[in-house]
Amino acid sequence: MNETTNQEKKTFWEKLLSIDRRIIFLFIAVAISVPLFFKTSLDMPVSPVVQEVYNAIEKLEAGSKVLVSFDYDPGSMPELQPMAESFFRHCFRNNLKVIIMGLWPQGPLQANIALDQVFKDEDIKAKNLQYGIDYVNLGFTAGNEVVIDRMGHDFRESYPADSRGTPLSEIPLMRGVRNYDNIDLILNLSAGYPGTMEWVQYAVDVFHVKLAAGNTAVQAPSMYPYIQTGQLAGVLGGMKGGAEYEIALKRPAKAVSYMFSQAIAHGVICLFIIIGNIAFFSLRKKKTS
Amino acid sequence: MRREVPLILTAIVGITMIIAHFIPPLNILKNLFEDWFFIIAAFAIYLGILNLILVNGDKIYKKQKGWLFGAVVILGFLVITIIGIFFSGGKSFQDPGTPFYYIYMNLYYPLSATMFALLAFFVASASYRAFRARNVEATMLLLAAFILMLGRVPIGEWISAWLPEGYRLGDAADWIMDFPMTAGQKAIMIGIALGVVSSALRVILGLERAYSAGE
Amino acid sequence: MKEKLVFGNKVLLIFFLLLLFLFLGINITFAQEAGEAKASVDSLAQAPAPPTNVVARDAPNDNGHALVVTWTLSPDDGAGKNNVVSYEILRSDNPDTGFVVKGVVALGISQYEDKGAKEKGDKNYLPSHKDFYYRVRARADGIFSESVVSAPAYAYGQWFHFGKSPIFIGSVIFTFFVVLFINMAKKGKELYVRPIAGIDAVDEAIGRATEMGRPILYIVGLGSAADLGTIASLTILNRVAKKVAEYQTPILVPCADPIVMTVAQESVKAGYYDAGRPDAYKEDSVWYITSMQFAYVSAVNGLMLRERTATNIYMGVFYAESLLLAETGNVAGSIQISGTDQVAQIPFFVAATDYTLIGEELYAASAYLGKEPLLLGAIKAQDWGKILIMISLVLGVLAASFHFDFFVKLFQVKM
Amino acid sequence: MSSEVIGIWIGAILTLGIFSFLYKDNPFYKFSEALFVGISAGYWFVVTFWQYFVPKFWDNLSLAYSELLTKGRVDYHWIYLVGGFFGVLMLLRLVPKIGWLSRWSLAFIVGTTAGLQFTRYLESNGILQVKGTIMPLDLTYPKPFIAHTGFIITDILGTIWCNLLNILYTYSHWVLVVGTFCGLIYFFFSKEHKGVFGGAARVGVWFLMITFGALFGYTVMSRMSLLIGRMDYLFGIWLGLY
Repeated sequence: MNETTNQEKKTFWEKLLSIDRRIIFLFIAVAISVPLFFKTSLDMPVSPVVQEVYNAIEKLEAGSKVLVSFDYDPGSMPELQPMAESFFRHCFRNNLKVIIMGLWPQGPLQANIALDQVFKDEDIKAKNLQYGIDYVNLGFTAGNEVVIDRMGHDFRESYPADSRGTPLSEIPLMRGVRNYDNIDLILNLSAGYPGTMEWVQYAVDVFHVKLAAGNTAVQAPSMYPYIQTGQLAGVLGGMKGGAEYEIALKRPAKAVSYMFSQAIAHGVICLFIIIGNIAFFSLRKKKTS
Repeated sequence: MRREVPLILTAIVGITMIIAHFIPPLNILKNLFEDWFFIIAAFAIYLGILNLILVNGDKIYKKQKGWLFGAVVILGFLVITIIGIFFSGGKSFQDPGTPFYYIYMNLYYPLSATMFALLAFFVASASYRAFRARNVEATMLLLAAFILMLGRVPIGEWISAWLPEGYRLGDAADWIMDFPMTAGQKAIMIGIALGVVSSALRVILGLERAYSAGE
Repeated sequence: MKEKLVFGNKVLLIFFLLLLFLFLGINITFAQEAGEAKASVDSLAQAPAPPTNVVARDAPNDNGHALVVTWTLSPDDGAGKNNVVSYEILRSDNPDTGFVVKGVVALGISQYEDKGAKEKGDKNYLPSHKDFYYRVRARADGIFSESVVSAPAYAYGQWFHFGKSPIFIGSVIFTFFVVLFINMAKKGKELYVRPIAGIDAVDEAIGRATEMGRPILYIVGLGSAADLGTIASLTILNRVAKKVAEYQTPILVPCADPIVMTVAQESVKAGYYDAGRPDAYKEDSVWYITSMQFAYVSAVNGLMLRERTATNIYMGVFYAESLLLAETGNVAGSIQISGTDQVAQIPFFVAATDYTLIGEELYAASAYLGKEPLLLGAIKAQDWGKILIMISLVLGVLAASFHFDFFVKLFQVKM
Repeated sequence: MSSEVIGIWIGAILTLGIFSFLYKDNPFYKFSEALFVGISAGYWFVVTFWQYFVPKFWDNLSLAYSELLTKGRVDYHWIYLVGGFFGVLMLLRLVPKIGWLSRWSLAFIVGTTAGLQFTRYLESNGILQVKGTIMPLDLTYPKPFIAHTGFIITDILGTIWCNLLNILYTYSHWVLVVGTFCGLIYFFFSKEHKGVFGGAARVGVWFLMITFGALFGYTVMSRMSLLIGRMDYLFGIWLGLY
């Protein structure tokens, strides 16, 4: 880097080559943050596996009961939280009843964070949804796939009460629910074990209930075999899957704007690489001539 | 005793582990040794903690530059340890609602995630500096990184939409991952395997003994 | 240092040869190649005919916690109604009830290994010497049919894992190479090893730090003592410490694992001892920060800028922190040399440091830096290993191109 | 203010503390760093205590002890005492005179590591990688939609690009085999990189460079999503700006 001995006589290109990294940092920060403020709708084709998840919910009649299992922790928030919000939006918009649970200790808390976000929507606020009638949070129960298995006989074996301590028999929404027979669809958000794999093996295979899932980008490809056999309706993979779902839902939200940030940031890096190379070559040309 | 016992112990344990790989009933030894390893690590952490307290305590005692930060280290350590061991419900210390969980979520997690997120900035500055077409090798590095970076976001789709399907940036990125990248990775992995195997043999034969030399 | 092998080389060799003979005396059975999967053309909403002939037996070559299930394919698999998409294998300890899906295989496959865990608490525990029953389901799109229940079978352990024979042969050959070349080196034969850029740079970098009168930072990485990459790094640290002691330059070794810290202390102390200046060793040059990845990085990053280290050496096992460290070192203007066996992190070191030891070079460095003939012998053995691998690669590809499948099977490892 | 809101404020302030390092080292960062180091060391200590020390050592031994008390028989769980013995030897480092005994524990750890990794690496990094490369050379790129076999014409740039890719797609497996072979030659230490051998090593370096570039580019996406997560925390959750 110290090719120029005389500091004052730096040309434009030389200055550009040894640009302060903080300027690059600033560009990245702006490229990431600004798109977050604009709820930009970025058009992306919706892949079939995502469309299938959308169709699975769309097909349900109003009043159908959907069980949503939150099997992740804050570490996977950037990827899975937008999916959780979209799931809720979709369910509430179609007047479905939502039962929330979690196989990971922090899962049901993530559900509450997502609910808070979704209730800010005007159309959903207008519905004036009631806890216990339109949705319920059962909380976390330890036991991994054993929990899934027991719920196949009776939810009360795993969840005698909801997360607030109210017995299930006193919750209007849960009165008609004994086991998976009374559930029309299970949605699962998973970042590992226990997760989608266990739901397929212990709920779908044994009790024949319909399942759709959202996974981290790392995990999603290993779910494709289950989709092929019909054990899993579809899967949303990573931030991109979440974004496509939002587009299918025609309600672009976090994942789409995240994707926008993502694309802009990549573009900025590539632009910097190009500028760096132009500077490098013009300088070399000057030296050789 | 000082020199021989460790060398013989290393050799015996090492050879046992190799043989256990081929003889299934010995597998139980493998698990046992691993458990012992964890127990040793659980004891050894006291050495680490003692060292941490000594280094920072020294700073405070000598009122060295930045001694206040040393105090913060020790204070942070003591608070979370006492809370985690005594006031967070024993083995279920990580459950939501415990004080330990609160500290994890609101102090530890933000710090850790932010430190991790700094990578986004450093990736940018490193690629600006390193990806210059100085020679053939650097050009290859640059091109592969460029195609992969663009091929995985919608920008890549837009700028290569005029090409027939199967020949766009995303497809080129997939091909690079599947073939040249896999080839290079395989060469590195096979090399590492040989390096590991020969190091392991050197350790077992007692030739490599940085851990027990001297005196 | 006096080099003395704990076990005479010959004893080790005889031991491995004995095992080899023991093993060659018995026939080798290879895993059945899975049939080629064909995509079903049209699936009808009609149940396929069930698979038949379901047989369960003990899985060979294991510790007695796995069973192998075989069956005859459903007539509708690839023929007939041609609507089978997969088979599901169900297990129970009772022939009448309690069958649970244990695995799924694609159409055209008629075998499944039900691998259980051997720990009692494990969710997948499969005890030895206990009878189990199996059923196999042929699944079409949304519909399935089940076979009749199999006869009971139980799992038991065997003495030698024949499925792992390629690895065993590999171990024997490689051990032979190492022992051979170390013996050659012992007898005083000159062994040539080409110069490796990153390794030569280490000397230079230490010299530079001495000139500038600033300390050297040596990072052992985030690995524990259970990683050989860490052990290689500690050997390199020993050599670096020796040179540092000769030049009388301060060295800083912050550690992320208490056990590694202990070994690093020994290693640096030994280096000073070898250089003949044991009294110059300072206890506080090797210390523990924390075991948590990013907290460790935050502290080391601060250290680099505050101590203004002239040279940073990163050797060992690194994860996402590689670039965080290397970029900060760059800000501080330090000369940086790196080496890791974590393939995913090598690119970041290549991009951000001055010299990088790639994978195997890290292991070679631990032998090369010392320039001890015995250790160079080990590098020769690695090269011969490479030659063997390259030969089998070329032969294998040729054989496969002319469809001599037997060669591929030589590398078949059954877990 | 609820404890939840206070928590978000603490988290946000510490987040800014770490970010401030990007500008330069400063007392705010130093404070966050010191707090981080202290908390993480404690965190690790607590986790080790509850997840390793208690279940692997304490629980096993108390089981053995209760067996001895109730049934009067010596249970195999006593074997965990050996692990404890090595652990105590480790701590003897603190006693200068018998500190050398800790090397026994180190020897045990190093021996276990060497033995375990010997076979593990030979299997997964060695033999299985070779096996995965042994494939007929005439296999073409398996993607189903690559149906073009002839010359593809779009415009000048597109024609060059498409036909270049087409050639590469056709010789995919040659690329795989040649790349692995030349890469291994680069790692050959016994011969200087000269002549034909040097040429092959050079090709090997090209492959390594493509590998590094591709891995670098591939990871950028996940790194960016981490930063997106943090920015969202600051602007969305903390400040509630959108």
